[in-house]
Order: sequence, then C-alpha cells, then structure tokens
Amino acid sequence: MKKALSIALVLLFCIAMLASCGSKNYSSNNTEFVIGLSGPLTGGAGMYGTAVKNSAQMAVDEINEAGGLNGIKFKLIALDDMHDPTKIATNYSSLLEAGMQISLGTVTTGPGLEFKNLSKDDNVFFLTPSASGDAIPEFPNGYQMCFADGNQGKVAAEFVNANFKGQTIGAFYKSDDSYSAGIFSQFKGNLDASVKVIETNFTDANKTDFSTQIDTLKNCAFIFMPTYYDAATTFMYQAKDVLDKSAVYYGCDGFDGIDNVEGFDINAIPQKVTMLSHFNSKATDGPAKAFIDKYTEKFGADTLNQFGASAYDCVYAIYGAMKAAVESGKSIPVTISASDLCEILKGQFNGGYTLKNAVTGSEIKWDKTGFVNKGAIQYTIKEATK
Amino acid sequence: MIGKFKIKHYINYIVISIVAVIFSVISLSGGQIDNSTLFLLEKMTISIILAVSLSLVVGFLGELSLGHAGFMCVGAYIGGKVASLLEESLGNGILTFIISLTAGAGIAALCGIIIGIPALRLRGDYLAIVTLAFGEIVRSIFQNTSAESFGGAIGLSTPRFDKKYLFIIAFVLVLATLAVLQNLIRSKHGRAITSIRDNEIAAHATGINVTKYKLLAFTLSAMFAGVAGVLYSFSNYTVQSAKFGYNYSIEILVMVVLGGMGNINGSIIAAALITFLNTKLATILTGDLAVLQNLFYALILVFIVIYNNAPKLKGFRDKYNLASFFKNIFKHKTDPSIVTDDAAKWDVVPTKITMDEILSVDITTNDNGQSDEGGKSDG
Amino acid sequence: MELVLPTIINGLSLGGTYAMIALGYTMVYGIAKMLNFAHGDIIMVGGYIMYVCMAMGNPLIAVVAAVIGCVLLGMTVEKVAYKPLRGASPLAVLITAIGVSYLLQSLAQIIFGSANKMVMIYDFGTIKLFDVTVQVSSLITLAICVVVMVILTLFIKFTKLGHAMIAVSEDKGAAQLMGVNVNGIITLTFAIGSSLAALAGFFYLLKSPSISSTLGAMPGIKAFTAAVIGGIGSIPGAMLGGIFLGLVESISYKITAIAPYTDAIEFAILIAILLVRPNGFLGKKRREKV
Amino acid sequence: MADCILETRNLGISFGGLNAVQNVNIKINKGQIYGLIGPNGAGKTTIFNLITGVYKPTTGTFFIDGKEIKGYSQEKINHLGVARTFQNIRLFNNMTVVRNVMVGLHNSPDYKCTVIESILRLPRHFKVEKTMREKAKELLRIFDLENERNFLACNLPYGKQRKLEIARALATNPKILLLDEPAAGMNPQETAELMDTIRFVRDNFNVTVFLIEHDMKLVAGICEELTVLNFGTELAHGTPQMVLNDPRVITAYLGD
Repeated sequence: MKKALSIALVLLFCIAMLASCGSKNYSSNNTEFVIGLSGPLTGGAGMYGTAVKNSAQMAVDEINEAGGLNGIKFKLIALDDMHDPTKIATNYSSLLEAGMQISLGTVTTGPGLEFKNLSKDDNVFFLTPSASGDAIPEFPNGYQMCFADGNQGKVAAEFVNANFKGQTIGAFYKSDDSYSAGIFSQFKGNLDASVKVIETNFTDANKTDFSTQIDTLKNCAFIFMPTYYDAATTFMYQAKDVLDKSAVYYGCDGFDGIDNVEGFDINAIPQKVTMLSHFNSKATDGPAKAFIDKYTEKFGADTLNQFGASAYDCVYAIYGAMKAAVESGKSIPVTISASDLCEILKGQFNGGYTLKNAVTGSEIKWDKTGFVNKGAIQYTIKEATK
Repeated sequence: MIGKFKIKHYINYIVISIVAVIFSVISLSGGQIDNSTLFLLEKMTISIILAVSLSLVVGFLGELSLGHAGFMCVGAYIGGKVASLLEESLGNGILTFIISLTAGAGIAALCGIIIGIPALRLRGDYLAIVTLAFGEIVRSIFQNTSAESFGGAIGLSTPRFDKKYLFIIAFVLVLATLAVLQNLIRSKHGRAITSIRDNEIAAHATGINVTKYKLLAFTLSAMFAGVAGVLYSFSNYTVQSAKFGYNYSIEILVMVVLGGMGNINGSIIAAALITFLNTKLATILTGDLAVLQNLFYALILVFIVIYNNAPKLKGFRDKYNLASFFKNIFKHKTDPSIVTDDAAKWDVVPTKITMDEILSVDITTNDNGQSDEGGKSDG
Repeated sequence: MELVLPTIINGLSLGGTYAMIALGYTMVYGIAKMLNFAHGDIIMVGGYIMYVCMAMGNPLIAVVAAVIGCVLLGMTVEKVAYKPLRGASPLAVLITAIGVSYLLQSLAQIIFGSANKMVMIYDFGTIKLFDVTVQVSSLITLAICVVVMVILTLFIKFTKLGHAMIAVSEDKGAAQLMGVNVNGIITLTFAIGSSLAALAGFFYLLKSPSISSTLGAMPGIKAFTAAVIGGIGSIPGAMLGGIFLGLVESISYKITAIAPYTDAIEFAILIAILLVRPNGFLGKKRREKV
Repeated sequence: MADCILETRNLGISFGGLNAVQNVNIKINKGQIYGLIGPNGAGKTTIFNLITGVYKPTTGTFFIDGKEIKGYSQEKINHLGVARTFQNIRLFNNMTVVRNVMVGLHNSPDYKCTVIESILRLPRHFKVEKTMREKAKELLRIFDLENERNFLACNLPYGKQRKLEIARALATNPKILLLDEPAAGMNPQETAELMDTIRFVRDNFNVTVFLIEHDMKLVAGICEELTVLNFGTELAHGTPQMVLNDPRVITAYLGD
C-alpha cells in the first residue's frame, strides 16, 4: 500500500513537472500581438466579463480586418476568473505563457488588486476597462479606462452637494465588497457637512430581504446606491411601494445593465433610476450609436453595457498608442517582450496621448497616475412613473 | 519493533524532499520553470498543510470541523499584517517570514483553543455547526475591519515573498507539519487521540484526559492551518477574506475524505491531486462548465463516504478494497485483518457513539423509565 | 416607539422565512436524527421549478409543481444518499449531506447557469401596519408558518403516523420491533420536510424574486441556527427560533455601527446558546447514558 | 476502614424526579470479589456509572480507598484506581488489540513522556514506546490474546473482546475493577474460563473485583459477598448462599 502511494505521489509530481517545462521568453514565438484579459465569464458578475470579452474581441476583429498594425494582427486571450482573486495568479501565468504582451487587466476590482502586483513584477502594460478600484493603477504600468471608485464617489458627492444642500439623503451599500464600500467611503468623505446621510448596508450572506434597510431609508427622497445591479433590483422591488414615488435612485457603474435583467421589468419600479456613467446605452448618434448597433447585431442586447463599451475603447486606445509610437519612429516587432512594449506604451500614455471620438468619451486622456480623464454622463435609466 | 528504522514510515518525507530538491535545483540554477509551476507548487504545499492538519481533527480525533478555512484566514491576516509592518524595518527576508509565521500560527492556535472549548461540550452535528459559525465569524470580522487595520473589504496588501524561494520554504514547512503531526499520531498521545475517536466513553473510563487531547488536537490543527494561511499571504499580494468561506473549508474536507480519513499519505496525495486538477481545470473548463469541478467534489464526497461506510456494502468492501488490491499486487500479507502499521488503519469514518445508541442500549435493562430522555419530536 | 415598532415588524417579516425553513429542518432532525445540510438547497430547487413553471404563467401551478418536485427530490435524496448510511456513524451521514448539498448546487448551476434569474411569482403588495409599510407576503408567511406549526404539532400528537414518528425518533430498533415501518416513516419525514422547503422557497421568492444556485445555502444555515436556538426537534421551538433570529437581524441592521457584523452576531449567539443551553429555548434535555 | 476499598453512603441519583437509585450502602473490602445483582432496570449499571463519575450523585457520597469522591471527573476517578468494563463492549474498534491495551497504560507513571518529547522524538519517547509495548504484550499473554495482538479489535470474536476489555481495564493499574455483566453472551465453557480469569486477576493483580452479573452460577461460584438491588434500592445483602435463598430476592426475580 505504502509503496503504491509513494509511487503515485512521485508520478503526480513528475506530471506536474513535465506539464510545466517551457520557455522563458514567452513572446519570442508570437506571430500576432497578444492581448491578455482575465474576467468573470461566469458567476454573478459574468455579464460584465462576457461584455468585455465580446467587445474587446469585436475591436480586435475590426483592427485586424483593417490590416492590424502595419500588417501584424492582434489576438485576444480571455480567461475566466469568476471574480475570484485567488484565480488570478494562475490566469496571469497562463496568459504570460500564452505569449501575452499587453493586457486589459481584469474586469473587476478584487482580482485586479492581485493582477496589478503580478504585472508590476514583469512590467506588463495593462489598461483595464472596468476595474475601478482606486488602487488599481497604483504602479506605473497600470491604467484605467473607467472612472476610479474614488472619482465616482467624489462626482456623486459633488452632485449631492449641489442639489441637496442641507437635506437628508439615504445610502445603501454592500459592506463586504471592495467596490461598493470603496465608493461609499469616498462619497461620504467628500460630502458637504450640511448634507445628512442615513446609511444602511448589507453583506453577501444577507442579500435577499432588505425590509429593515428599506424601513430605515423610507423617508429619503434621494438614495445613493453604489452596488451591483443584482442587489439593487431586489431592493427596488421590495421598496417600490414603501418609498415615495418621487424618490430617486442614484447608482454608479455597477447599475449598468439593470434594465436588461432577465425577468425584471425596470418599468415596474415607480421611482426614478439614474446612474453615473461614461456610456449612454440608448445613444442615438455618434460612436456610441455605432458601437451599440454593431454589438447588438453580433451578440444581442442582453450583455450590452458600459463595461463592453469601455473594453472596446481600451483595445482602440492600445492600438492607437502603438500606432502613434511606430509613427514616431519606434520599432515594435511582433516578438517584442511585454516589458519593452510596456515602456513604449507608458511613454505614449504619459506623454499626452489622446483617444478621440471614442464610445465612452469624445476626448480621453490619461495622467501619470493612470487615472482616466474624460467627461462623465448623468444617465437616466428611467424616469419616475407618473 | 520500536526504534528500528523503517523506511515506510518515512517514505512521505523522502518523496516530498526529493520533489522539493529537484525543483529547487532547477529553480535556483536559473533553469526553466514556469511561473505557473511555481504557483502550483505553492498552492499544493498550502493544500497539503491544510489537508494534513484537518486530518488530525477529522480523521484522528473524529470530529467534523467546517471552519478550517477560518483558522487559515486568521493566519493569513495576522501573518500578512505583521509582515507588512516589518517589511520597512527588516525587509522582505527570511527573518520577516519567521516572525510573521510565528505570529500567524500563534494567533490561529489561540483561536483553536477558543473553538476547542465548545468541542469539549458538543459533538457531532452541533460541533460541526459551531466550527462553521466560527469560520463565518472570522471572515465577517476581517471583512469589516477598517481599511487601515486589515484592509476591510478591499483586502490586506501583503508583501509577496520572492517566488523563487517561497516554494522551498513551503516545502520545508510541509515537512515540519508532517513531522509534528505524524510524530504526534505515532506516539502514545496519538493513540489517546485515536481512542477518543473510536470510543469516547471508553476513553474517559480508561483514564484518558479527553479534555486535554481534544484541545491539543484542535489547537495543533488550527496552528497548522494558520501556517498555511501565512504561506498564503506570502504567496499572494492581497489577502481577501472572501477566499476563506465555507466552500473552501469544504474543499479541504474533500481532500481529507478523498485521501481516506485517518490516512495522512492519502491526504497528501489527494491535496496535491485536487490542487493540480483545480489549477489545470480552471484553464480548460471555462464558462458554466467550470462548475463541473464542484460537481466532481460533490460526487467524491457522496460516493466515497457511502462506499466506505454503508453497512450493507461491508462484504463488498472487504472483498474489493484498494488495500487488498495493492496487497495482491505486491504479494504482501494476505490476511486483511492484520495491521502492523503504526498509524491506525482506518479508512472508515469513526464510529462515534450516537446519542441514539447510548439511549437505546440501556433502555432494555434500565427500563424503569429513567432512561426515557430521548428528544421528542414534538417538543 | 417610532424606532421600536418598525424594527419589531421587520424582524417578524425576516423571521417568518427563517421559521418556515427551520420547521423543515427540525422535523427531519427530530425524527431522522440527521442534519440535512441539503435542506437549504431543496429550497433552491423549488425556486427553480417555480421559475420554469412561471414561464407557463400560472403561480398556482408553479407552487404545486414545486411542492411535488421537492417532495420527490427529498425522497430520492433520502433513498439514494442517506438510507444506505443508516446505522453508520453520524459523521459519515453529515459529510454525505454536505456532498448532496454541493451536488444540488452544482447541478443547478450547470442547468440554469450562474447568473441570477429573476422571477416574479405574484405581487401581494403592501399594507400600512401601525404606520409601518409591510409586505403582505411577509404577513402571509407568518400566518402560514403558524398554521403549519399547529398542523404539524397536532399531526404528531394525535395521529397514528405521528406516534410512529415519535417512536422512530426515540429508538429506531425498538420501533421496528413494534411493527413500525422505520424506513417508511423516515421517508415520510423527508417528504414533509421537503414540502415545507418548497413552501419556504415560495415565500422566499415572493419577497426577493432573485434565484441563484446558492440561494438556499445561507438561509439554510441561518435557519438551522434558528432551529438550534429554539431547541432542535421542537416544532414551536423552530418558530420561536426563526422569529428570534429575525429580530436579532433587524435590530442589528438598525444600528449602523454593528450592521456589517450582523452575520457574526447571529453566529456568535448560536455558539453562546449551544454552550450555555445546548437544548435551545424549548428543546428537551438529553442525558448521555453509558 | 483501612481495608475498605469502596464504600457508598446513602448513594442515590434521580433523573427528573424519578429516583433511579436511592440509599445504597455498599462496603467492599480489599481483595474481595463482590457481586451486584438484581432484575432488569434495578439500577445496577447506574451505580457503576455513579462510581466511575459518569453521573454525579444527587444524594449521598462514596469513598474510594478512604477518599471521599466529590465532583471528580471520570479520568480522575480512574486515576484513583477505579477501572471498569461495559455491558455493551466498548473497545477502540479501529485500533489493534495491542494498542487498545497500550491506551490503558497511558497514564501509568512508568511511561511518562510529554507531548513535546514525542513530537521531537527524544530518547524517552522510544524507551517509553518500547517498554509500553512489552508490558502490553505481557498483559495480552495472560489473557491469551498475544497471537491476536495485531488484529483490529473489532475483528476479535466476542469472548476475546470481553477479555480484551478486562485487559485494558487492568492496564490502568486499578485498585478496584468494575465488571458489568462480563459473562453476557458467553457459553458455559467460556463462562467457566472467565471465572478462572477473574480469580486469577484478583490474586495476581492485587485488585478488588466488583461485578454485575445475571449468570447465577457465576455469581454463586466466585462472589464472596452480594448486594441485591430492586427498583433502585437495596433488597438484600450478604453471602451468596444467604442472598440467593432469601424469599424477597426470589420474588423480585420471579415475580409474585
């Protein structure tokens, strides 16, 4: 028995070893520029990951059809992390071993915190479409396409300061979620002293019955709700008859897609629902409209959201920056190492590179901190029912 | 018999050492090891430590702990915090590691004592629920701490140890864990712990200090879970409490069950195997297929336990069990009832006496009515 | 008063669902003497059955289908997974139950995907009660809970089957000798427990219409907590425990400083009660015999 | 008093108002073989449970070797020299026979070895393990179990399981050995062997034996003194001849 066990043990480790031997310079055999991405393709946040993957693929296909970068094509590799930070180390290595030279980072913040550290060690450039944590672009190689949480909280606080001076507003957030708690703390920190905020929260284990929270907020005319849409819909459903019909929900980018949830009719909610966004999913003109049409045609409207729009812009931003670098005389061979490419792209992004007429903004720039600089939209998902 | 060196008692140390040395030599000589292999090795060592330490409580003491990830959580947060505090003054070296390891494992052991106290009064289902509750409490507390102390919802940023060396340290820790737990189990104290598993009432009557040994088992088990936690915090940049939920505790339990309870080598193999599969499957199975992995765990739990424990399958088991299969191959002893190994042979879940059995036994003799204390279903 | 009354009413609303689940838990635990970890997941299955049936549009059909489906599922699980282990150690049964719970969750995820599904079964609306707006469905839940509690108590006290159940819970061997069909009684217990789970799933979805494969896991554990607090095996205890837990949750959420720790508080209360009074509020004392 | 190993004074316990045992006064001298008999449900095992600390008495008290026992744990009482067997055999089923006995030797001062010493594998650990195993084998030889020492306890035949339980109890080096129906389920041949064993144990291990038994042949054959229990109270007390001819005892056993 013992012998058999030990033989099995040795065999197992040998398999592990054999499975692992490979080359060190992963990109040296590349025939395309490889863009890596890790996001939740399944699970509760699967809608976001899917949107990002689809949109990024769409952008890659468009660029390739147009001839790529001087004839060199791009390739997107997207891995599933199920919004679980512990999957990132594996995903990251797999991406690197698959030849990743540039990255879109992660779709969500929790895993992104792990990703930014790993990519720092290897100096891999990443531009995340939607991981909005303030700490995501901490290192020089990280950039964001979406507004950082702090920024969202700040913008929301400014909105409240301007409109609700001296009044009482409500807030509802998820206390054990980095995204939700992060935005809320920034929001609270930037709030005018005259605004009184009644706060309630919930945790992952209690996300189904919000009667206590609703009762606490029942007299509020304005409710700031920096949560993802799943909890928000439950809250709205349970509160629809309790809150005043004229009350306003105000969410951040987590609200995105709330009007597309299967089985949930946003119009059954009498209250007004608004969100802070950089993308208008009902746009009737401009690049946004073009994107919406193309996306809906290819993948349907179910996963159409700002995450995808952002990812679409990310790919174009990277492409644009590489093109600009080549035009300015830099050489970018297809087998360039991730670290060398990172230096080139950093130079571009820090040097005032601007993405114009994009889906999520008409003029998108970055500063050295990695935060994005573009205009925000106050987007009304639905008006109050009369 | 005792004192004689027997290679089979040390085979697991030898195998693990060989693997560790092979990889160390390749890694340190600048050889070709992928990062993903190093991650895999780190994860495997963490899983092995967790599985072996849980095996002490589940396999040898015979109590079900559903909060093992909670102890790991304590180790990870405390170890990570100490490391990040020390990083400035001491750098990210071995000294920092040792101090944080001591702190993390120590606090986790303390939690083990705290959870061991209910273990003295409760058993079976109730204890399982208490350990589950403990795991959730720990997670909930770390999740809601302020950003300055333990990072709150965002998680604690911890220094990551150089991955070229971390797995070597991890292997050393695996060997240390094995040494401590195996030496304990193969001693008079281990026998005492196993006797509690086999028959707690008889253990009391035989003068075994049940309190002491239950606490000892829980504390050591928690301590090594803490060690695994500290390793985890060093192998990751952030420690996020969501990782240490109920599901993770179950995953560790699956390793112990798959390896055969009370079989340390089995736990090691199962831990390595499941971690390996997890990592490889994660890249192969995407989309909703990823759930197949969980389905696989579930099936392992249900079938292995039923196969090993169903009273009706006893004859079948005796005939076709793995042990006799291997014995036939290697032409060893043919009588399956003879066991000469020092670790108690025990593929079967412990036969803890149920409340039912205790009650029913004496009803037949002391039926003056005094034994009529069974829980009535209608209260 | 302005704060107290709504808190109590909300607590009752929260507690009603827990009580409903806890009733099923306590039935199974009290008679089969096993902790059916999969109980919460049967609720989830009931939810998905209702989700599928609602496509046909009739809430009544959905509920009936869910009850039938859950009863069949409960009986199958008992036959396939638990019955072979009768007479084996409780640890083996416990681990199998955890396995079954996992199995149901992953099967549901494979079939229905991992994204949340919304299903509006029926909207009963709200009413004002002492100036507090309450979901009518919460009140119905509480009322049905009381009715179920009374029926179950009467059933066990006054029917032959009920007496057989008590006999099985006291001593399976002796009951068998007295001509009680032990396996049949345990299957019946699971059937009753599962139908209660289906009902609980219904009331759960009335309140929060979002279904996922882990829908039942946490409420299941919380309801077990409730059953233990009330005294496991005691039917009125389950009700009491559920409402107590609901009140604790409601109060805890009212106090901003401790709100994030609500889960921790609930579990801490569980540990404290198990240590101080292992039999809960209404449970009977059991003595260990040698 | 000096040669009295166990004395109970008005010992009693009630479960929820029901008096399971009341006012039991038993006095056992050193070296005696003392029997406790009575119909089913008379409270015999309850008395054993009281003496071994499983239950705490609600009234009265008892002395072991002149020492009053108050609220002691089962382990502590065992350390004071009380060892027992169980009516329904309680062995460590998944451990080997020799290890069952070694658990019994666990607390002996001869085999002291701390947890740290064991974990670090200091010399004492090896010495203790070796001597413990030798001692256990010696005990098994006495009970004719040496050849089965590497069997799992659950694989032993019934009679040998009973013997192993006695061997394990003896390994704790008791002053008084409590045997709960040792002959239950044995055939006459085995019972006769058992009687010899019990005498042998008493003579060679310097212990007092206190036993519960239904087999009147065994009781009459080896007990020097008897107490009869009925409905939790003492019915009769004396030598086997006296007690077994007492009409009250006959009534209690056979009914009116």
